[in-house]
Amino acid sequence: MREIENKKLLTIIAPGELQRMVVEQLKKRGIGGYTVVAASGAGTSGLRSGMLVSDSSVILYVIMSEERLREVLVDMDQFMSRGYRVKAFYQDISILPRKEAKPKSGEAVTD
Amino acid sequence: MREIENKKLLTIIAPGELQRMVVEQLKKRGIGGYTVVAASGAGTSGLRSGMLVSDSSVILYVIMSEERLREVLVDMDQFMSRGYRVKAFYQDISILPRKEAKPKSGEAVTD
Amino acid sequence: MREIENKKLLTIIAPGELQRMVVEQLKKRGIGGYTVVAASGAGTSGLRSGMLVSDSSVILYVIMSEERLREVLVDMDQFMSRGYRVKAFYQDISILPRKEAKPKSGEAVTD
Amino acid sequence: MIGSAASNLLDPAVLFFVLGAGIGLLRSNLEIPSALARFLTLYLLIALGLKGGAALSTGGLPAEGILAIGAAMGMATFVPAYAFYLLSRRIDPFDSAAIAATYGSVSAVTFITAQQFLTARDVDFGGYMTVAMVLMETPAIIMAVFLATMVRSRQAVAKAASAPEYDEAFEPLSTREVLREALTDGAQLVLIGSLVIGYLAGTEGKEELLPFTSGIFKGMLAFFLLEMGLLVGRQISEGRAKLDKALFAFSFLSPPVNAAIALVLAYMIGLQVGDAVLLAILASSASYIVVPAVVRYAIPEARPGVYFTMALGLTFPFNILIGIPLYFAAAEYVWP
Amino acid sequence: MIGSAASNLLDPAVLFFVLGAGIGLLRSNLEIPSALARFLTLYLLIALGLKGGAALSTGGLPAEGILAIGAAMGMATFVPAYAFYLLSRRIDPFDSAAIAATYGSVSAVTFITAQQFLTARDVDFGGYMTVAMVLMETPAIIMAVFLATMVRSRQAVAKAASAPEYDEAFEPLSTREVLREALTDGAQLVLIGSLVIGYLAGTEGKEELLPFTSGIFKGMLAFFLLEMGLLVGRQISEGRAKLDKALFAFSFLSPPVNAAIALVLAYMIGLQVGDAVLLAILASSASYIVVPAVVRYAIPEARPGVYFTMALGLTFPFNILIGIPLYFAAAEYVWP
Amino acid sequence: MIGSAASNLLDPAVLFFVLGAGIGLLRSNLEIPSALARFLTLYLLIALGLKGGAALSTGGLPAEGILAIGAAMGMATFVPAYAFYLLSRRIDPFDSAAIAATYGSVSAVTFITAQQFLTARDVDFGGYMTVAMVLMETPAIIMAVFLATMVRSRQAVAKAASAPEYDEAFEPLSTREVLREALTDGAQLVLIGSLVIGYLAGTEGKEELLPFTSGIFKGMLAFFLLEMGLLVGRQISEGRAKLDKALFAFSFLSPPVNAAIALVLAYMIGLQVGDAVLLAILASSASYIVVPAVVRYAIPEARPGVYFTMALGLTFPFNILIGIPLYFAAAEYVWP
Ligand SMILES: Nc1ncnc2c1ncn2[C@@H]1O[C@H](COP(=O)(O)O)[C@@H](O)[C@H]1O
Ligand SMILES: Nc1ncnc2c1ncn2[C@@H]1O[C@H](COP(=O)(O)O)[C@@H](O)[C@H]1O
Ligand SMILES: Nc1ncnc2c1ncn2[C@@H]1O[C@H](COP(=O)(O)O)[C@@H](O)[C@H]1O
Ligand code: NA
Ligand code: NA
Ligand code: NA
Repeated sequence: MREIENKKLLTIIAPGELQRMVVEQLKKRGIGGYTVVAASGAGTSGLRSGMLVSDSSVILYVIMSEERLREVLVDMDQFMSRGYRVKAFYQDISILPRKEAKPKSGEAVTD
Repeated sequence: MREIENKKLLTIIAPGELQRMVVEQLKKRGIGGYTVVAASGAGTSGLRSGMLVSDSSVILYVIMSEERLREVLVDMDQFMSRGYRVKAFYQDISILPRKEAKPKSGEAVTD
Repeated sequence: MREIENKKLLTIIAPGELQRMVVEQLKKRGIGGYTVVAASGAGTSGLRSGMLVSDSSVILYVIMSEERLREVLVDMDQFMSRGYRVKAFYQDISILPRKEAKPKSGEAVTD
Repeated sequence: MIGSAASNLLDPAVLFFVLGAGIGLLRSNLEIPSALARFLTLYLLIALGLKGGAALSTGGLPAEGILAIGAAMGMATFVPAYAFYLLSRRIDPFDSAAIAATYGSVSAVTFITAQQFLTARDVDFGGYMTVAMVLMETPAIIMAVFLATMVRSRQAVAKAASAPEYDEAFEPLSTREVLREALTDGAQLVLIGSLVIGYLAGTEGKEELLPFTSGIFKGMLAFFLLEMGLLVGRQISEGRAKLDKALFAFSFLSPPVNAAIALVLAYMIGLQVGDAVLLAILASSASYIVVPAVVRYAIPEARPGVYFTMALGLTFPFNILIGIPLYFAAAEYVWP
Repeated sequence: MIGSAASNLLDPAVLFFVLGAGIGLLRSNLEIPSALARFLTLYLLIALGLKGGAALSTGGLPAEGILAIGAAMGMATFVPAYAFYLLSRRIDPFDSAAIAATYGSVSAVTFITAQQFLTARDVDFGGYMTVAMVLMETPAIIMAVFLATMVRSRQAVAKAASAPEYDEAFEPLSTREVLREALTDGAQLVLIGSLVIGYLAGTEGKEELLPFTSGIFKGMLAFFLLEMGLLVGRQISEGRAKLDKALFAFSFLSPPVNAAIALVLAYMIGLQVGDAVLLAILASSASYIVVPAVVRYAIPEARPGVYFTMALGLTFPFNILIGIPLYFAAAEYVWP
Repeated sequence: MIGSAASNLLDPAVLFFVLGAGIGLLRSNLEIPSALARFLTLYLLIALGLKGGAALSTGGLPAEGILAIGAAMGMATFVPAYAFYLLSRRIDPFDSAAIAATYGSVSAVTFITAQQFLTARDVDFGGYMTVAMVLMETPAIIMAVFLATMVRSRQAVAKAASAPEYDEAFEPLSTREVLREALTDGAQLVLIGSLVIGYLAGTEGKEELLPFTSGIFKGMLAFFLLEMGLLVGRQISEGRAKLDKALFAFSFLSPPVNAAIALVLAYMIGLQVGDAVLLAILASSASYIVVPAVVRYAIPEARPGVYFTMALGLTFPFNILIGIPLYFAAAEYVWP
């Protein structure tokens, strides 16, 4: 078996309407891979049932290196100080590294 | 950027029918913020497809301080000894603290 | 309250079509318990909107002991070297142990 | 009777149930999103309620209807009582209480399928049968909760003697909490509400709703039965919850027994044949939506792998495939 | 008027709204999957658009229609202006800007319910009213964004004086970004697209779609109102967002005031009674889908717990239950 | 032909596809819940199967139908063979095998849209064409798997020579496992099952289902095409998977070539014009639901970013917008 790598898992809880904004910000940092899950919940701004677009939440998971994490955290901090109601936290994870990419024609490469 | 805080992330896997019970218990401990995701799965009690209300699972995520966690764990332990089939586990997380709340009229404050 | 146990949480991000394959592999390792969440996302193979079966992702969460984890990681590594596009990573968790099973007739026992 | 059973098996909705079960048994990776099944459940409850309410508002509540409702309530009390009595001698008493509630209550989808069966054969039935159905849920749950409370206090006494420290953790729910749960169950409230709306809404309102409640109804039912078949097929092929033989027997024997009792009762109180068949279905079907949802909360000690599997995996297909035509044939044989 | 209100309350769709609110207030654990509500939202927008487009393609755009659209646009500019002026003296200016946008814009579901109300009473209205509805969204949002930008630069000046380091973090969105968001909002595009398709599609295409857009429409609306009722009931029973009294008053008073202004305007420009009632509904309703979605992005400083709660939790039920029959009664009283 | 293409573009379902694509290209944040798209997929498969089965049960399977099915199976074998032969000289052989399977198989939604196109023009076609469609899936997949196995063993030999330790990890799926996956694919089983049910169900059963399978069908198709358009638009605007030029060419050229071959074949064996057009659609369309789902499992070495994008992002819109009217015009020109 190949060696396990240490990475960071960043979790962002955001209103559904802000998903696009967050994803585009990630892209600016060169991060094209992420996983999204639809969620509901509650917080200081009340219930978020997920039933209306204007009332929905998502959880975004982004696996990345520590260096990139630092940049993205600064972005998220900026978002929060502008007033956006996102939550961002991270953890250490141990991950099976991706298969060594054999370069092929026809597909772009992301993080 | 602001300083990162250390918190606990409690994850509770519960039958959908018990979500209300868990959330009300959290409220008793002064915790009003949580995030819920619909899930399916399997375990000793068989498949849980999520297709019927009587057959559904949810994952609840609750970010909190270590002190609160202790209380909530006692509650979950109680639930389990009464027979409720919940799973509860926690992890350390590093989180961007919430924006300092400038108190405004019109909105309540939760955890 | 009962003592907290230390376990591993394995997270597998996989195309929806491969869920059955992964679950059957887990079963071969004696693991019958898992939790699944529907997801969408993006990566090197493009957007995965979740809108078509052929375009869907799932996140599988599996709680297990360190010994079992080692076996399952080997399996996942195998899958990846065959070309399957799964992501697998793990973390430490602290969990409330399951209620001591009082053996009853009528229900099978899983991990 | 054979003709009736065969033609039931050629009903598209029933065929879709068989298809779903086949797909589940083949362990196909067909994934039906849970939101869809929930949608169809709500749809069926709404349509059932609206139709029942509309029938009530035109047909009223004749003496026959009151008798039918009374008989239904009787069955909803008698079935859990005898089920618990029989089962608790053999299996875990909490499981017994949960099964008692499940079989004392009803399966709305079985009821709907039986209504379709009767309609296809031009057999009439009253809107009050839907009221009977609604009213059967609560007594069954309340009985089960009282049974569980009884078991719990017995066990607490036994435990306090042997292991006094365990006692503390043991704070069962108050009856008030359980009743709140039972009475505020979502599916139940939607059904009752739709019944009332169907009763209140003017003729015009009803007609506007027809394409939704009647036009596409059969198709939606077929779709839902496909999903339920899939669920049943998966449960069986998974075969995790290895049931006790006594429970197997109960799943297949109690339905015809309960149906027979219901038919005798119906005959004695003079119901028409359609109502009698529906009463038999109410008595013989087991709840796999509302009751398990409430019981999981109210009797956590019972194992859903047992009562849910019996109701959905065994009794439900039995009634859909065999029970409905069987009880109908029996009724047709007896009724003048 | 009382008769009209009572018969509105017996409309099944409205009754389902009441049912949902009741279930929500009872804190039932009824869980309606979010995918279902999104499905119904899209369905209603598509059906609304197709019908409006079809009506336009047959009825054309008479002078009356252009006047109606002009009046609607006027209301969409005037309402946010006066709302902001009044509110910002009392509450947070960002919240004020967000509320201004919300009330300047419209609620498509209220509009649809009002159309059903009129149709049930055989009152005619023009397809251009749907165009008017569509066009009201954007001016309200743009006004609100300009108001917020104004507030922001004022605050930035104030802050720069007191806490110069905070300034940096403060990079509001460019107007271009906000406009992109407002103009590419999904719900809005689906509605506009359906309107155009309804206009373009041949008669045959329209007829083939009828069972989908008209047949099951009332049922789907009833289903959606059940969900919205549930959401409202939960919001109220949750009672988290304790609103300022001024905001309470605004939620219940601004609708009839705006409706009254709209009716006067409609009378002056000579609209027929159906169009007048719809204009009143457009003026008095508040957006809880499109505008909050855009505002959350464009005015992040405002609190959704305030503007979303007001629009959905207070003004929406007010209009569904009281507003529609009230404005209709008023119009019937005045119109010849 | 131009008239036909224009009127195709005015079909509401096609217009909704264009709308969806536009919304996707604008990068709107419209979020269509995945459960909804899955629901619509299942609905369309069920309705397609039921209709095909019903047509079969009345029309039977004439000699013509058997010929059509034979021709379809021929195309499903020939297309993957030549596609692999051409492609594997230029691009990765696993990708080639996957593309071969994709294009050898069919797109049910393209087929349905073509049926609607024909029905709108009163052109008849046989229920056996649905059987032909169902039967085309498997040969294409089996061929592709054999091709991939061939490539794999070739590569294994090469690798074993250069890096013997890598070999171990290399345990491809057994043919049995792959066949199980291909034959138990959920979408495929639902379609086949519905076909059988449509065939078996009595006339009464069929009529009861009509509002569901036919009434709202066009609307549901339009809704689904809106979603597919959105998906296509997003894929294009995302532009992640930068395809090789050869693959671009293949996506747009193979459909008309395959359609032409199919039309010639249809003419030779004497099919009526409607069946001929459908055969052309079957030959020219590429699977983006069933085959990619199976291939992801069976040929993991191939990149979904390539074959899925080609089938859904390029060939599907080509056929919906241009292919259907083009093949129809060609057939009308040739057929007497
Ligand atoms: N303590 C918490 N734990 C987990 N999720 C939370 C917590 N507080 C808030 N959230 C999530 O963040 C969203 C927005 O929170 P808020 O901005 O406080 O309204 C909520 O809808 C929840 O999904
Ligand atoms: N080992 C496990 N890892 C992750 N989730 C589990 C595990 N075991 C059980 N679960 C989840 O907990 C639910 C209830 O489990 P059980 O009480 O064992 O039937 C299952 O439906 C799963 O969602
Ligand atoms: N950096 C990442 N962080 C989180 N999830 C990812 C990441 N990269 C890929 N994924 C997930 O893995 C799936 C497959 O990735 P890929 O094989 O790169 O196309 C994506 O659709 C995402 O759901
Ligand atoms: Na019963
Ligand atoms: Na307004
Ligand atoms: Na093809």
